[in-house]
Order: sequence, then structure tokens, then C-alpha cells
Amino acid sequence: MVGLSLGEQTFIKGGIDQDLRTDGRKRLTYRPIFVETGIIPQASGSARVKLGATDVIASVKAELGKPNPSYPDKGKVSIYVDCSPTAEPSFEGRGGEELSTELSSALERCLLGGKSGAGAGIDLSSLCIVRGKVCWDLYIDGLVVSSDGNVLDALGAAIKAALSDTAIPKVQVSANAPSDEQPEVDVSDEEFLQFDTSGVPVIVTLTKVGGHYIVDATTEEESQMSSAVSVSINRLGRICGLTKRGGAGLHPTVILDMISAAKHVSEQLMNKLDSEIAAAEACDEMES
Amino acid sequence: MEFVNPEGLRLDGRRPMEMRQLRAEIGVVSKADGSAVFEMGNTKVIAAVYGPREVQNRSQQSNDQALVRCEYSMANFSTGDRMRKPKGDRRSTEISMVIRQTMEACILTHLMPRSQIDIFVQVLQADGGTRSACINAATLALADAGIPMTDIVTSCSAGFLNGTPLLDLNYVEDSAGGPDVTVGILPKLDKVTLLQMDSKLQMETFETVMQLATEGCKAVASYIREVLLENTKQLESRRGV
Amino acid sequence: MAAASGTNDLSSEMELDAFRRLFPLSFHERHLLESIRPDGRPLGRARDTSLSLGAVASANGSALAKIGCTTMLAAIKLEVMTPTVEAPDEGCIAIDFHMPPICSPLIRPGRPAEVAPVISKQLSDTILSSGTIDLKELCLVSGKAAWMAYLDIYCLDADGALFDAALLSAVAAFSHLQIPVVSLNDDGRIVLVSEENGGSMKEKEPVNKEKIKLKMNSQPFSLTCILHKNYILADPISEEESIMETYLTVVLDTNYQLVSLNKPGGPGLASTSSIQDCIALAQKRVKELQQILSEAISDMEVD
Amino acid sequence: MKEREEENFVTPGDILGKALELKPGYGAYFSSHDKTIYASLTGFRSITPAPIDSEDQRATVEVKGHKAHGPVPEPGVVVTARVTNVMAKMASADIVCVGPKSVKEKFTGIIRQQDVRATEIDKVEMHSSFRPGDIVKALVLSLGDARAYYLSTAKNELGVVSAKSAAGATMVPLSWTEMQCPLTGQTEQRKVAKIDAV
Amino acid sequence: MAGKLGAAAATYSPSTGQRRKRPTIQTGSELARPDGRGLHQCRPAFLKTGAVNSASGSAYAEFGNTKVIVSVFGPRESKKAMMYSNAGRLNCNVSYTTFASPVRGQTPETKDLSSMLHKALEGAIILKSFPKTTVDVFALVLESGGSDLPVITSCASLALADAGIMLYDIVASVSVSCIGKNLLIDPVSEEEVHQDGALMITCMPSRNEVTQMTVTGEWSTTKINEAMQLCLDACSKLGKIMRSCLKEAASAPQD
Amino acid sequence: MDIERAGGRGANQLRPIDCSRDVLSRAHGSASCSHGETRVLAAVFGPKAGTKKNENPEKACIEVIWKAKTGLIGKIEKEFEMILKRTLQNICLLTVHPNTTTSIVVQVVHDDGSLLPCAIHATCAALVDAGIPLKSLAVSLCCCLNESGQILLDPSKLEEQKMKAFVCLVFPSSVHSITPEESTPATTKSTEQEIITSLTHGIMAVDDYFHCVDQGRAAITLLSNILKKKMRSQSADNSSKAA
Repeated sequence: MVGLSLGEQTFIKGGIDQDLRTDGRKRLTYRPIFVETGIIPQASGSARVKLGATDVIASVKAELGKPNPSYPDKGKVSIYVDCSPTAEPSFEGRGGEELSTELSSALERCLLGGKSGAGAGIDLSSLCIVRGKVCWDLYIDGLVVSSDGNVLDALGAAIKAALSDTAIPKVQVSANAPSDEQPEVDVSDEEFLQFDTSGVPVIVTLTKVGGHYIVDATTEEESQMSSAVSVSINRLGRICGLTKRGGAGLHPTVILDMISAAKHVSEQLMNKLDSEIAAAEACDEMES
Repeated sequence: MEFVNPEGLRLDGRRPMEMRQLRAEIGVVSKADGSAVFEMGNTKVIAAVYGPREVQNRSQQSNDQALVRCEYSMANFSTGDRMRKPKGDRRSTEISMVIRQTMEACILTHLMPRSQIDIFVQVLQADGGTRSACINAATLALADAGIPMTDIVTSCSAGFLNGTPLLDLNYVEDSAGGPDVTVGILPKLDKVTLLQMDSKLQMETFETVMQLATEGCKAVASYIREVLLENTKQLESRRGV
Repeated sequence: MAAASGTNDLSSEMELDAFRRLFPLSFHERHLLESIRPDGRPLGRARDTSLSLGAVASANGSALAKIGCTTMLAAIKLEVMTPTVEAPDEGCIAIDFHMPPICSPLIRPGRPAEVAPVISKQLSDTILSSGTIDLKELCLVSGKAAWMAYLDIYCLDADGALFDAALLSAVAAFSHLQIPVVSLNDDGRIVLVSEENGGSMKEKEPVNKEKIKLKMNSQPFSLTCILHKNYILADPISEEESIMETYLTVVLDTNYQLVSLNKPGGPGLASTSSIQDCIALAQKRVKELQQILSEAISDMEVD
Repeated sequence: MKEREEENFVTPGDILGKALELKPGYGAYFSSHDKTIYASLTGFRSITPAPIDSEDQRATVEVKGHKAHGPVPEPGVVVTARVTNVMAKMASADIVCVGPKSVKEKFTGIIRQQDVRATEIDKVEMHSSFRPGDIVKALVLSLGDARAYYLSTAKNELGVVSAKSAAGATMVPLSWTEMQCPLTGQTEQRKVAKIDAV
Repeated sequence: MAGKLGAAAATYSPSTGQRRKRPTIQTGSELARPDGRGLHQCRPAFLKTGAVNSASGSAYAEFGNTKVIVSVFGPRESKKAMMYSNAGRLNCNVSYTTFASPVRGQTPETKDLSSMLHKALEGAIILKSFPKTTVDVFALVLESGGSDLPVITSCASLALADAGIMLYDIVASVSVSCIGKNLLIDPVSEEEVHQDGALMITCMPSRNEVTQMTVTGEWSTTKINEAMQLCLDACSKLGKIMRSCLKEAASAPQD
Repeated sequence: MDIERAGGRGANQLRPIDCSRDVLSRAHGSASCSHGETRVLAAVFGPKAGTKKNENPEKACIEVIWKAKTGLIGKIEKEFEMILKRTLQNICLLTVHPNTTTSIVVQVVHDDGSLLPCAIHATCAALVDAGIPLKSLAVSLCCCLNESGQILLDPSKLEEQKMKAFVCLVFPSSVHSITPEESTPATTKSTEQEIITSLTHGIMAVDDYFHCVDQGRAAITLLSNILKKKMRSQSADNSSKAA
């Protein structure tokens, strides 16, 4: 943001104090969410999420790979976010790299759980084909096409939608393969198995401006933030990841009630998102 | 590999002279001054234009005309195999330069001295003919940004396989090793601003293939005019004139 | 010396360290007149040197060397390599010198210091040509397996005479190096015979008997001196190096053979007599350093 | 001395007192949400009672001693700088000392034409006021722009303090516009600072 | 001379490095930790300021096997490309030595750590006390023994205090690993590899404010509450150790 | 015993030296110099405005770029660059053009032993060709030492590798005053040439080193005359070009 004048800053802060933001929303209401799935035919699953003016695309590609020796029965998932210069002229060349590494690590922290794989949104052991030999490697790619604040939540929602749209081909392992080296695997391209994405958490970012915190902040509001906490919560209400980004210190009690507020908000968001995904899947079938 | 079967149909069921399905949408990136999505069949490109705005580094500033800068980047998921190419690899720099030169020719830069116009093109889905799709998307985005241009620039590619000239190649036909002619024209002024070809082709077949590609560009031009007209009507109705 | 006297009426009331920053050369030359240096050392004395072995637990051999404020940390990690065809029974040493951004304000994270590769090359030339490590000692199974010693030296604090401190830390790291006991298992890979399950593993007789130390014959030690007009300043700090740019590095080994004498140009000239004085200073310095190294080894054995 | 050190030693974040009876000086700051004064530097707490006549009777608390960070040029400070480049409209210089203390790494300053002297500022000839290599005493006017601080030599005791003549000798100041080389006797034009022989 | 360009030769480390099995629950609910510490007991901390003479301020920290040196330079001139800003700027950079982790070349993502360190410290520094200039914080991890980022953050705040940069408060940072039901404070690298979840808090002990917090893995709110309390107590203890270390350096400045 | 040298050269007989100037059109000054098989091309650009980052603006700054025959810039090239830069700082008058940068590009055409001396001679010739003011020319040579202590001058690549140790020395060229004889010859003789740069490789006794230095010193006058003759012969024709 090229920098707001003092008048604009006090206008935004004042609005938030009276629970009436510049675009008329309340402190805890979201901008209109619009989800579209299956937009990248060559990917195993893809989705595009528009959250107000923020527009992101997520694509999931599954490729065969060798599991990590220390976790032979689990597949591998890697998340990489790319900020396109179309969103912000300063993302040109290597400008957007710092933000994309930050977003990638925040997403990995929220969606993939601990190193042992427990608490991951996706059940990694379902990705394993032959223990220790062959497994599915999921490459999740995010692209920020247009950014008007709250990019992390939009990416979280896009990845959740893309995973629910993902179709992993069924795999047969030819039995006679000699034990040690790679067994041949033929991939059938008719029947696919869907992912159960109920466990995938949704990310809610609470931005603290002045005395209060708001949800789904636009770029102007984000420029006024003193600090921000992104919490990822799954359907069971358990917290799968938390990142307090930058800025002024927060009292521990403030963080705790921010978490409870996030849990409350995440239920509505979860239902809204699931209905949008179902609608998108429906119109997706109708098209293909 | 048989690209044109006996009945004269291509792999994806099109006739040799037939374009892929075109689709365009204007104003997709709200924060950009001008933006557009352009789809040619499965190839999908989004373009955003920022400018005319202040020049970032003084050294490149010229005081009699605007500085046009362009960056072409491909999304990681845009091609079949997931490749993580570093940002500034040779192919993207070359295509950025081609797009910059083509658009610079048609923008009236002397009207906006000491300013800078940024054109960012992001390929979402690459299925052959990405260069042409980028130029068409850039033209639409510039028009959306209200930047004065002598004429819109439209581009299309054509090839020559199994003895028949083919219009608007897709990825399979493009990577079949046959010649690939990319033409960029100013339709109203009937001038050619971009002509690129790789691998060998006899002179006379080159004439027909280039003629075919120019026809393709004219078809794209009429479609783009339609879209722009439609968009202006919408702007009018929205402003309640 | 008109320049120096001209400014003294001015310098009387100017703060001392402002005068040091504005007219560094005249500040240092005023000290040289009384043959003393700003930090109180006589011209020929090196800064106090300390050495501690075994600073890095995860390395096979390591040492921390401090000459005045210049601090160097050297660590050796042993890995197994297949020896080259033309030298089947010789291991090899890969020496690398790093200057991380923490060691001096002039170094930025993006761009490495341009003096680092030069020191790195001089170090590997000196250690390899001085023959202090006999590469045949690093051989395990002739033609099949040999040790590759990765020696990495990190400069933690750059305050002049970087080469001397780096060489001292490298020699100390080699003298502290302990080669682990290894054996060849069936699929031809060298594997550690680690103590606690030494017995239970398939009875692989260890390739190299016990945890042997590396036999080092003559160890090289170095001294850098600055030549300015007809003064010789031993072991300069970074400020002296940046002002009086002519320096001469003499490397002698324990039986006083000249391993290398390096005067890379600079505005001053070196006469034969000044080179002889530098070599004499270096010989005195080698005795001191040998003494410090043997002390460090003895109190390392004791604990 | 020992016990004074004990309880008076503070580190950043230590509470110095309530905002009601203390005013924060250098090294201390006032935190609004709990109305207390915290230390922001490591050192010894020192309380100076407020002067009698000032209406705010609260004493000021400061943190003295240990180690302040390298000096940074700020407006209103007299700095010593070495001129590196002289152009038509301005001269650029490397700030070497801020007040009496020398800086760890140089800062860049600019002396604009209109800040060289107080009288007829538009007829100033930059090349006859400064030459590269001169040592200049100047006042920091403002933080300037992204690249340099704005300096001014518009007072009598500001200007060139020491300069080398073409022959290489340090020149002797004759008047506030001329300096003379002791070896060759040649005079050169400079904006000379009036050093009162203390 | 063949030895010199040996870097290209493919070499492997002889240590079998067999996977240490997951720390299992033994002796009732108490989990045996590889270095015998209690569950809620931090590693012995050794802190020292003034480690690097040529830096404006520096500190050396040793928590068990994790050894880190941080130097602070500045406030000095920002890079030419930077825009004008009337608040000071902070620039952090973390790098690892090649022998930091047992297996050569396995250094974690340093770009990510640098931006995390930047986020942890920017809340604690009074940026408007050095307008237009930049403070550079460079960290070098000599040995990586587990929970590296908390050690780097605490050591960096000590170096900032030693450099005389104005701070709202010193910054202490602790991390907790969750394996099964147990919370292990200040985990070593073996425990970190098997952790189901992790929580890291960076806080200002005397102002009792959290500047940075990250959580991975699945946690219930009660579990998070318990872990946060555990970390905050450990942070205040660490804060006391840091203040005494600063006092030592101040009372004997000429060592 | 006098060991037999390839090419039948005597112990302190130098290989034929050839030095031609103004070989590149676009460079401000350029020269190519060859010692037997070793050939080096040097080009001088500058003095250009401005100095690099942490260089002293009061003095002229010299930047050397060393291009090896093949392959990337490694540590060896970096060391050669530093040595050449510091040697040139000795012989160039740095105070003449303050706040300027002179960049010198050295391209190794073929390396058959004593590469550094050949590069130094090429650079000096290129600086002369560019008309950059120099205090004096630099004269350089390598001498190597076999087990029996015998010293050979100007070794080839093979001899360098076979021999126990080698020393590379750089001296300012001999003082040759064209003014009439009133400056007594003593002044030229008494200041026996001091060393600008000396690099050694391999172990040797201290006094072996001093033997090498004396051998080198003896060969200075011979070498500097050859170089000056080569340069003079060329400046005759291109002064007409300059006029």
C-alpha cells in the first residue's frame, strides 16, 4: 500500500471500533466467497477461490515416488506457493519470493501437522502403495493471482477445495516383482478414489487493529494491523496449527480468547466452504 | 504419428483450418489498472497492466516516451509434468522480450513521457500457442487500462504437418517437431508486427502457412472487438447512462 | 613529516578517536616514532594466543584458535571415498575457509568476502605442500576405500592476521583428529564399529585397529608482518592492515624449513634485510606456537 | 560503589517506576497500557529531580553507563565529515564523527548550495568552497532523503577545518574565504571555519 | 594435488545413523529422555555477551548441544535501494556451518528461519529510536542440537542489548514438543524428529507479552493452554538468567 | 651436476620473450606477451568514473579480472587477481586520477609454466599502451629448485611440477636515467633492487630462498632491457598513428 494518510488511518480504526468496517461488514463477517473447481484439467485436482478481490488458484498433482526412509508407510506432501506479479507490481522478478516462502511455511505448519505426520489434515498412510518402496507424492501448488488482503485464508480454502476435487488413480502392484528394487506399478485411468477431506482444517486469520481484532482483513486494514494470529481449526474443533505473525506483543490471555473466537468463526466458515465446494463439484460434473 | 487422419480431422477433432475455442474475460484483477484472461482451447493466460506510473529506477527513465516493461511467468502446474523452474530462465526472458517489443510497437508511448507501463503475463495452463495467447491477453489488458494504442495487436500460430498447413497448434502438434509460425498483426492497419518461425519450411508452403496464420489473427481480432464492445456496453449500463 | 605537525595544533583539542578516524596514518606513525603500537604492544610482539581443542562435539577433530581478537573455528569431518585410479592408496583433504557475515561489518550476507577464496587457496597450498599430513595415512582398503577429510574453517571474528589464525586452527584440528574404528561389511560399505553393539554385529574384523591418531611430521606455523617505511610490525590488527597495506607472510615448519614466503605486492618494497628480520621474527613465533599447541594437547589428554 | 551497583543496575524491560511520579529520560520509555516506565537500555538507573521552576514537578529517570550504540547523526548535532565529491549544486561528504565520538561505519551527508553560508546564498561557488578530501565541520539540518543527511555550514564556526593544498601540505587558514599552503605560499579558496584559538 | 578438487567425489558418512526408535513410554507415564532430563526441565544454558569484538554487540549461547553466535551491526546506513522510512529497519540473517548437523549438508531452510527471527525481534525493538538507519542481526549456528530457533532468538536479543539498541524488553523463547500425551520442553533433535506436535513461544518476560508463537500438529485448547503456561514459566526463568548475564558483562566490562 | 633441460636451455637461460602492443581495437590499452609457449593477453579499460563500494575515493582504484583458459572462476583465479592488483598498486601512481577505477582484464591464452611473470609483463605493456602514468615498469621471473639445491630460471610447466619448490619474484625495472651522467652510477647500484612481490611454493631452506632472490636480481637488467626494446620498437610506428 503506497501508504494511507493519517485521516484514512483514523477512519479505518474508528470504523473497526464501532464494529462497522469501511465496506460495511461487521468485525467477524467474511467477504463473499466464490469457489470454482476443476479449472486445471491436467492436474489431479484444482480449485480457484475468490474472497472479495483476493483471487488464488491451488492445484494438486500426484506423482509416484519413494517414501521417506524414516517413515516407510507414509506418502509425502509438499506445499509451494508462488506470488504472481499480476497481484502486485512489487512481486516482479524475485520480489515476491519472501512472501511466498512465508506463506508456504505457514501453510505447511497448518496443514501437515507434526514431523511424525500425526494431526495432518490428509491421512498420509492412505498415500502409501508398497511400504518402503512406492508411494504417492502430492505436490500442492498455490498461485496468488490477485491479492487484496487475507491471502493465507484464501489459499487454505483453495487447497481444501482442490483436495476434495483430487482424484488419485487406482493402482495395481504386479505381484511377481523381485523384492528389493522398484516393483512395476500400472496406473489405471478409469476408476479413481476420492479423498476424504473432512479432516482438512480451515485457516482463520484474526488481525488486531487498535483495540479489536477483525476477520478477513483487506489490504488497507492489514496495513493498519498491530499484529495478526492465523489459526487452523478442523471440523472436530481441534487446533491444527497457529502462527502469530509480526508486530507488537500480545498478552497470552488475548491470544487464548482470539483462539476461541477463531473456533467460533471457523464453524460458519467451514459450513459455507463445504456448501460452496459441493455446488462447484455439482456444476463441475454437469460441465464435463 | 498421424496428425491429420484420412477424413481430414486432427487429433482433437478440429479441421486443419479451424481455430480452437476462444474465450476472453476483462477486469479479473481488481487492483490492476487493466487486466484480462484469454483462453485459446486449453491454453489459459491472465495478463495485468500497471501504469502509466512513476519509473522505479531513474537510469531507465526516458524523457520523451514511456518505458514499457514486461514479465512472462509460467505457473508450476501449467504444464503436464510439474516443473519448478527458477524465475529468470532463458525461455521466459526471451518471451518477455518478444511480448515487450510487440506491445511497445503499438502503444503510443510518446503521449506518456517519463512514465512506466508494466505488463505482467501469467500462464495458468499451457497447451501450445502460449506466446500468441499472451499477446492477445496483453492487448485486452492494455485496452482495459485505457492506454492509447495505434491498433490492437492480435497473434496466432500455424504449422505444417503431414503435408497440410494446420491453424492454431496445440501442445501435441507443437512438440511434433514440425515448423511453427507465430504471426502478430495490427488488423486495421494490416501490418505485421511479429513473425517468428522455427525449423525448416519451403518458401511456397511458408507463404500459405503465414497466410493461414494471418487469417487466424483476423478471426481473433474480430472476437476481441466483440468482447471489448460487450465490456464497454456493460460499463455504460453500470454507469446508468 | 610536515603533514603530521601541521595538524597537531588542530588535533590538540579534537577528540582522540576522532583524530584516529580522520588521520589514521599520522596517528599510527606518531606511535611508530616511539616504536609502540596503539594497543601498547612493542613492534615485534604478537598478540596473546589461546587454543582449545575439541570445540565441536559432532566433528571428528576440531579446534578453536584465538590470536588477540581474531577467532577461528576449524572442524574436520571424515567421510569415506573411493580413491582415484592414479593414487589408489591415498585419501584426500578438502579445505574450505568461510567468512560468515558475523565476523566483520564489511561482509554482507549476499556477497561473500573476496579475500576468503584467496586465503582458502593459500591454506590448502600450505597444508598440502608442507607434507604435514601423509595422505597414505588416510587409506583404509587400498583401491577400494579411503578417508576424505572435510576441513572447514569458520572465521568468527576478523581482526587482522586471518591466515595465521586459520593455519593455527587447522594444524590444531588435525592434531586433535581421532579416526573412528570402521569395518567393511558385506556389501562393500564401510560402517562404524560403534562400541555398544560392537560385539553383536556380524564378526567383521575392524579394518583399522584401534582409534588411531593421525601421525603428523613437521607442522607449519605462520607469522604475518607489516612493512611500513623501515618498520616491521608483527601480527597486525585489521586497522593496521587497512592503513599500511604492505604485508609479508612467512610460513615455517617445526624444523625451520621455509614452507612459504608470500608478499603479494602492496605499496611498500621489501629489501632482503627486512625479509631476514621477518624470518627471524617468524622463527621466534614458531617456538611460541609449538609451545601453545603442545600445552593444549597435554591438557586435552588429561581431561 | 558495590551496593549502588546492585539495586540500581537495570536491563531492558525492568520497571523503573510509575508514570505518575517519574518522567522517562534517555534510555527509558513510557508504556501506555499499564502507565509504567520501563528501561530500554542496559546500565545504571539515575534519577535527576526536576528543576524547581518547571511546572511538571516529576523527576526524570535515565539509564546511564554501560554501552550506548554507535552514534547516529540526528538534526541539530555538529558532525565532522570528509568531502568526497563536489558538484555544481551540492557537495557530498562522508560523516566520520558525530559530535566528539567517531562512528563505526560512515554515513553519507550532502551540503546543498543554499546551505553553504548564510549570506547571498545563490551566488555561492561550490568549487571555491570545498574540494574533495577536505575535513569539514557541519551542522545536521535534517534526516534528508533516502540516501543522505542534509548538512549545513552556514555558521562562522562551521566549514573547512583542514585541507590539503595542491602541493600536499596542510594549509593554514587566512580568512573565512582563503587558506594558504605553507610550502608554496599559494592561496586557495575555501569556506573556512573560524577556529577560535582556545 | 588430486585431493584439492575432491569435493566432486561422492563421499558418504560411515556412521550407520540407524534411526533412533521413538522414545517409548517407560516407568509409568514418565518418558525417558535421551539426556535423562525431566519432562519439564530445560537444558543447562550457558550465555556470554561480547563474543565478537568487531561487532557493535554480540552474544554466544550454548543450550546443551545447540551452540549459536549472534553479532549485531548498526544502526548503520541502509542499502541504497531502500526507500526512505522514518522508523528504523531490522535485517536478520541466519546461517549454518557445514558441520552443524551430524550428516553433512543437511542444513534446514535458512531463509525461513531468518524471516521467523525477524518477526520475533521486530516487536521488541524501539525502531523509532534510530530513524532511517538499519540494524543488522546475523546468526551463525555452530552446532544444531535441537530447537535451534528459540536459542537463536534468545541469543539475538542478548546481542541487541549488548549493542546498546533500545528495546522494549529482552526476548526469551522456548519450544515444547508433544509426543503422544507428554509435553517435552526444550526438545533435542532426536525428540524433534519424532514429535507429533510442537509449540514455540517468543515472549517479553517482564512485560508478559508474546511477540511470536507457532503451533504445528493437532492440539486441543486445554493442551495448548497447558503448553503455553509451561513455556511462559520457562521464558521468565530464562529471562532471569539473561539479565544476570548482562549484569556480569556490565560489572566486569574490561574482561 | 648441470641437469639437462628440455629445449637444451642453460640453467639460467630464459625462454624467448615476445611482447606486442595494441592488439585489441576496443580496449583503451592492450598487449599480448609470451614467454616461450606461455602466452597471455591483457586489456586495460579506464580510468572510469567512480570507485567501487569500500574503496578509498582519494586514490585511484584498480580492478583486475583474471580469465583462465577454460573453466569457471575458481580460487586460483581469485588469488592471481589479488596478487596482480596489489602488485599494480605498487607501480601505478594512484594519486594522479583520484576517485576513478581502472579495470584490467587478463586472458590466459596458453599456460606452459611461469604464468604470473608473463601476465605481469603483459599488464605493464597494456598500461603503457593505455598511457596510464606508472612509477616504473615491473619485471618478473620464476625460478625453481630441485632436490640438489640447483636453481633453474623461467621453468616450463613440466619442470614446475617435477621440481621440489619454485619462487616467483617481481622487481621494479632497473633505473635507467637518460639525463647525462652526472647522477653517479653508484646511486643506481647501491639500492639493490627491492622486491615488490614474492610467492613461493613447496618446502625449501631459508638460504635457498635467498639464492633464488640473488639469481632473480641478476637477471633484472637483462629482462628490463629486452622488454623496453620490445616496447620501443612498437611505439615508433604507432606514435605516427597517434599524431
